[in-house]
Amino acid sequence: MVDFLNAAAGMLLITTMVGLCRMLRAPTDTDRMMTAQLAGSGGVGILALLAVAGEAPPVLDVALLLALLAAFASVAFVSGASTSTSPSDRP
Amino acid sequence: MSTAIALVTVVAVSAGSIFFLAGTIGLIRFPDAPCRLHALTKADNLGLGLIVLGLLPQVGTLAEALKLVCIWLLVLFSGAIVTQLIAATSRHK
Amino acid sequence: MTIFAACAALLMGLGLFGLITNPQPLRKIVAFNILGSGVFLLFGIVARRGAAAGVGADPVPQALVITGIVVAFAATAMAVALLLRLFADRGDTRLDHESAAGTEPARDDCRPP
Amino acid sequence: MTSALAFDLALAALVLAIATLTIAAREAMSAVISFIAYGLLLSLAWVRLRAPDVALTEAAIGAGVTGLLLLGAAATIGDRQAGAAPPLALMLAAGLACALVASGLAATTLVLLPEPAPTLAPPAMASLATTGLGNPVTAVLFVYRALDTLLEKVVLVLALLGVWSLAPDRVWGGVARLGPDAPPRAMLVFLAQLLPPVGMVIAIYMFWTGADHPGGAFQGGAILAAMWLIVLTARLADMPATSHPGLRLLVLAGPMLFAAIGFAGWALADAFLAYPEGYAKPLIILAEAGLTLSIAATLACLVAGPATRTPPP
Repeated sequence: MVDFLNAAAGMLLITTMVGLCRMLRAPTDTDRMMTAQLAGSGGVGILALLAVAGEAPPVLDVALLLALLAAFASVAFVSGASTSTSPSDRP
Repeated sequence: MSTAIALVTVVAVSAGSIFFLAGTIGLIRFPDAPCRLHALTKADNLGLGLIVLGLLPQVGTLAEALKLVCIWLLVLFSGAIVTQLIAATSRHK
Repeated sequence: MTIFAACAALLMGLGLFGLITNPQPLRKIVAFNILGSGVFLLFGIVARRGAAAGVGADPVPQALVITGIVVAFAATAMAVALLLRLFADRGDTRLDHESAAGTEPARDDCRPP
Repeated sequence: MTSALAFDLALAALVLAIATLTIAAREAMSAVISFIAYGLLLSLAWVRLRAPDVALTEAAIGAGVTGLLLLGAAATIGDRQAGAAPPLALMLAAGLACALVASGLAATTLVLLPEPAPTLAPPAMASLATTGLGNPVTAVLFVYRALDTLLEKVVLVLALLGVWSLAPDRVWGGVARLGPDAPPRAMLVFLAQLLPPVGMVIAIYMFWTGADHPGGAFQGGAILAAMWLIVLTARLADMPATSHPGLRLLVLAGPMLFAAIGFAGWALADAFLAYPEGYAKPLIILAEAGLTLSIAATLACLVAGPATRTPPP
């Protein structure tokens, strides 16, 4: 079971991160945000799998924190992106 | 009984991973923003949901199980809102 | 563990390379953070090697890394603030201005415009 | 075991790949976004190194708050008028030098580290029983190296002083600007109403569980700071002026409380930052509570930057 969960975590890691590398090269703002969102939930999934595979309950807390901050990063990105598209905002 | 539980875990986690894979492929291959969002939300909600469902029988305590469900709910809520935000941003252009 | 040790060494090399070759100060700050994270990862290796007495990793290097991450953030915030002020005053972020020291009078914010 | 090894290999390769992308990215914005992804991967690496405390800190501060800071800077500055890239010969020379440094470090870490590894884990675990704490990392931070932790808070305050003093004189003590001037989207406002209550519960949980399990003041404080920044970005509340006495008190309260407990140690126990017998855990939790709030305020102010508008009358 541990091997299976580790393998699933590895597959998730490779899937989301390959998607990430691919998207960083041909980006529009919205594509980047979607990729960030996918990487965030992928990371949460990987951490949950690792927590159960390694029987380390604290790792679930890391997953919880990441779930919270994934949304935060997207918000930061939305406001950052709208700053960069409207030049009049700049000081 | 334990074989049945293990089977549930294997099936659900595999299905979740497949949703993540499909979501990533969709994100790379689909032509425009709404299509890509469609692919992304499947990975977010169903992929993570199935993985959490598969992990639930494996955790030791009720608190951990609740925490797993909380993680999924949190991603579900914030994912739904963030997806709306992304859609609004993409339509703005 | 050896995998992450090699990874930490390579990260430090990469960070150093970026710090030297990237012309933009903001990119230099990012590169510096990567360099720092390589050093932290090395501490993590030391901590993991020191696993004993029923804990997975030696807590002392872990505590040092936590302190280090916070201090690195403070330094990054300071550097970014300096950079943004430079940008606000001059409209660019070049660090190699010949004129900055002597020929161009420094703008003074105290005086009313 | 082999599956774990394969996972580690993939993770290390991806960390290096993302770091390379970050260094080599063409635009500043791409570099910052890949840096955030890099922080996420790095916290996975910390989990694999059995250091969940550090993984939490890296995810919250390394990726989350630093990422926001750099995103804001990249959005303001962009790629305009940066200097030219150095000539190819210099690039090659720098690459060679860095490759030498990296291989030297790799050789050192792989071959020259002493065997058996020196460890302070047994004494740290032995002193754990006398404090009543369950998390050895918190015990090290607040008992064994408490002076470091105190001075680190002072460093945070000093950094904030430095950032604030970069404000032009005419807006000294004014209000920092965060995010665009345009009114926020309704969905952003909704998220900023929904997420902070959840985040505050998680932050308090993180601080409270820190005594016995991975977590603590840094992580809780970073989450609180992130939640405050969401509220500020959505314009649900205004950033207080940097001259606001309440804000300044909030920034200083934690370090001052910690220092006061330290001085009390002189009177009640036998040394600075020593805890009287049997009161170690409550005192540490009290100090951590103050520090959590102060760290949250300081981190948020550091991200918001110096004042850009005149203070409200």
